[in-house]
Amino acid sequence: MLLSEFFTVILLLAGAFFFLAGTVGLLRFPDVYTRLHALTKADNVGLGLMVLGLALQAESWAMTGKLILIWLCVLLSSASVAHLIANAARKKGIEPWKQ
Amino acid sequence: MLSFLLPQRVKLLGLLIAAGVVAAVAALGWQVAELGAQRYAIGGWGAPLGIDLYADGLSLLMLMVNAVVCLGVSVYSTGYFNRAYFRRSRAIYFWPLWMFLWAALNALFLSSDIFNLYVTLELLGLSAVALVALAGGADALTSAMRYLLINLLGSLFYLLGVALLYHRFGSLDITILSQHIEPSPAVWVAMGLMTSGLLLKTALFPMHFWLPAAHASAPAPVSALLSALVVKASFYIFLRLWLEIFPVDSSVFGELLGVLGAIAIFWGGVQALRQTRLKMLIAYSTVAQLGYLFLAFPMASYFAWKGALFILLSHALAKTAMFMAAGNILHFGGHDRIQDFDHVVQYQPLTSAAFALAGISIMGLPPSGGFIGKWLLLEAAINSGQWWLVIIIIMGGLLAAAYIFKVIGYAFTQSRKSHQTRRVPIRMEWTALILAIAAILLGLIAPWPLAIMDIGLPFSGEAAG
Amino acid sequence: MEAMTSLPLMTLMQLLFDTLLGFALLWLGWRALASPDLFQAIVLFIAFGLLMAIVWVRLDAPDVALAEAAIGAGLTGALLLTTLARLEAKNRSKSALEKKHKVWLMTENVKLKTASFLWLMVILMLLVSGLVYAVLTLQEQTFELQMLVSKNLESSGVSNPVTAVLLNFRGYDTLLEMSVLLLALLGVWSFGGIPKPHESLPGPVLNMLSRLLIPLLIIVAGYFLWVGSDAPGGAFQGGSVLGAAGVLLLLVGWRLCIRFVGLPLRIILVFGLGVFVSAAVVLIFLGRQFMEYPPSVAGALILLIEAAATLSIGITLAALFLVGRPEFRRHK
Amino acid sequence: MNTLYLYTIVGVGLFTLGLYALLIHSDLLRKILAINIMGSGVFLILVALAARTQGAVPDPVPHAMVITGIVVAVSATALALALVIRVRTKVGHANLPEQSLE
Repeated sequence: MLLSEFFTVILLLAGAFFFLAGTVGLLRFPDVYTRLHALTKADNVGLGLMVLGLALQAESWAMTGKLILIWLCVLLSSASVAHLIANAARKKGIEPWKQ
Repeated sequence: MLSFLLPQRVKLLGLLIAAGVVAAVAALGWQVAELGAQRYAIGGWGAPLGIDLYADGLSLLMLMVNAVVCLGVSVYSTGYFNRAYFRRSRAIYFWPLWMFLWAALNALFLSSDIFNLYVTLELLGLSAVALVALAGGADALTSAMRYLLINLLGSLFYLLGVALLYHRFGSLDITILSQHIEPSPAVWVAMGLMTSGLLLKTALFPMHFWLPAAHASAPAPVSALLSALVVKASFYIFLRLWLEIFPVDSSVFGELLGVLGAIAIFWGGVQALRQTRLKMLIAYSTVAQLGYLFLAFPMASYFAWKGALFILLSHALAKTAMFMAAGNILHFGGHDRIQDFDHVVQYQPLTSAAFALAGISIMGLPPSGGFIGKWLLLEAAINSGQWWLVIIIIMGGLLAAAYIFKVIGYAFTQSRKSHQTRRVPIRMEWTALILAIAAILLGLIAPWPLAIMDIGLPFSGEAAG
Repeated sequence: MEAMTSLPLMTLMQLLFDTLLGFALLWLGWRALASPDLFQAIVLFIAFGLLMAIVWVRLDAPDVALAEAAIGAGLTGALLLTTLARLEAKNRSKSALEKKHKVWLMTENVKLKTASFLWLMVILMLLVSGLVYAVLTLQEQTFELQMLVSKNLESSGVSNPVTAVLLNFRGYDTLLEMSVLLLALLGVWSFGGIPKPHESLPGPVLNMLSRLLIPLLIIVAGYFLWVGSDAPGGAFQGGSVLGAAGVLLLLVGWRLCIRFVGLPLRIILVFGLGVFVSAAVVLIFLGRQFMEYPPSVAGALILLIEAAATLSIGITLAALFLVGRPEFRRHK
Repeated sequence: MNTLYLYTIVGVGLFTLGLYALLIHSDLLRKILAINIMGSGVFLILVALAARTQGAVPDPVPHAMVITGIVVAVSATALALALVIRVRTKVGHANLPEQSLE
């Protein structure tokens, strides 16, 4: 097995782990703010790791560029959407969870 | 022929285009009459790959009656949508929507590709719905909504059938399909699906529930068109599929259609008799008349098909005239309650004449077009010894006579009540009358359309009948 | 999938994945239709659409996947949500009726009588079994048509077979389809004035986002258009991305200058259809059939038509989102 | 069983599900959702059957048909939604008076 393949597998698995963690957080956390937190942060990292892993296998620089572009787009949109949802929730008067 | 889709909003343009289309249809008619059935490969690819247009006697007749009716409706609408009670903001949408509807009908009658037919069906359905909703009242909107859902449902059933047929035979062209077709479960299911979808749109008896409301609440020229042609469009597709693609020896199924048609004649007739509003009466009469079309299926003979088609044609003309007359009366008196139809004859002799003449054709009295159609059907029924059909045809005629005389009777009754009335533009009255006369004339020139039907005859296989 | 039997593990995994996906699809469809809250139902429906897009990829239909993701899930979802917002805005304005409307917005299962419910079930079961039977007994089709497509691909001017079918072989369908789109807009406009949704001012983040995204979306639309001739993509995908950009603009509160609302907008709207039809008609005068593109210029011609179509589709979709004709807005 | 038939059957399931929901709900938005899901079912059947060819590129014609279908569906949906809003403004509620389809 080539070294690059090995790294790809490791990175993909790590990415998948973050996705899993994000999903568990989405399901288990008590309120909308914490859920958003879990989902966006963990998934962004997960996707980043996956992109990195796939980039190692990419045939050309253009491919790598596209992959990174995808990641940047997702970062941008997930950050904005998280903000929008949180803002809407706050306007609706949903109190952050405290304990 | 499709290039008139641009939404220019000028009435004059609408009329010009209408005239242009009529000329085009006439030219095509000449071509078909001289040279036999025509086939035109769009894009030059030919049938299995590209889409073919196909014109034979059947589609030509449909196109011609389409052209006549649409020209009439166009002229009528120049008057109708001028009225003050139609907000201008609405009226300007009538023309482009109307052109789309017409284009969809033309495209539908010409297409020989089952998926292309699906797209034209959608085009037709959506424009028809938008036109119904143009009336703007609560009734109109609700029935437009229901009409839309029904349309979409019917189209999806049809599309599923198309999917199965395509994957079985790898082609979408009707002619090619008809050469390859052979009974198999997939074909039967596809046939069932397409049939139910199309019959839903054609409003055969148990599935007619949406029709009266939609047709009665639309603006008059739109109701005219819906009753005259839009329901016939899905019937046309159904006929094409039935005659050309599906195994025709399925006699049980044909019997079933015939029985449904018979019930439709009775149910529609009785309901029409019970209505107190003129437009509802006419709409139920459409349900009944559609029933006749399906009487041909159990007989499946040469004369029966011709009779059904002839009824289709004359009904298209007569029903347009009737709805226009109803629109005139509605406009004149501000209501369409049948009981208050006094003085109509005095003030609107042309409209009343139109209604009466159209009624003659609907009832099937000689020498009208309706008479010829019914006569052919009767002859076919007697030939095949199916006496129950004979009885039904005669009973249907009596029922039609009853509801039409009900209207005419009220129209002749004098009463001293004074009404608020408005003047009706003379061209609206004349178009109604001319179309009604055309329905009668259709009976006098019967041999000619019957000859056209023979061109590229799709039902020649059963010509023995 | 027999080709993969050499890799049993792979096949098994794929089978597992497909089964999961299939069941997820059914489950989401069911939830979207049965969920008591309409908002939730719509969100589930959007998720359903995205899942569909994955299924399309699994079925080797990337073109369809793009169309589904952009139009099926994205735009339909946006349309549904804005409709819901408008319906609810209506509610708020009639506070007296609010309770009543709340009920209407909830699921309202028509209480069917047991008998008719049973009938319905029987009919549906018949339908399902008939369909399944039909599908399972479906013989392998002959592949003549597919062969024909690949044989004629060269003279069609593009190398993506789906684009070739859409714009050349069966271009007439596409022409009619664009008419359907235009017709829908016309119909929507003809309904006249429509209640405004409850509009909130876009925050700085949304503003920022739109500023970043809109140029990007326009580039993406152009990219789809360009690659459509030999890779998945094309006018409809590009157009819907453009439409998405338009929707975003509308969300941010951007409105067309009155100057452009009248004739210029209409001209853009019919532009795509117009180019399509005129290209087809001009060819008649050049002695060819309606829509018969000469192979030498077919590629360029298709690109031209697609470009025009993309623009029109994008604007039409955005206009559909706005619901109601733009001119009516300024009277309010 | 072949996975492609699996998707076809899922398509059948979606179609029926949509039909059931269309008949049983009276809320118009739901009816529209149901129609869309029915449509997805049909498209799925169309494409899944097209992928039956092993190994080779699947038949592009159904793909084109489905893209056409999706665009038609979105047009119809847009029209329907606008109509729903109109019905609501005019009639006061967004469902159809009860009707039986049997």
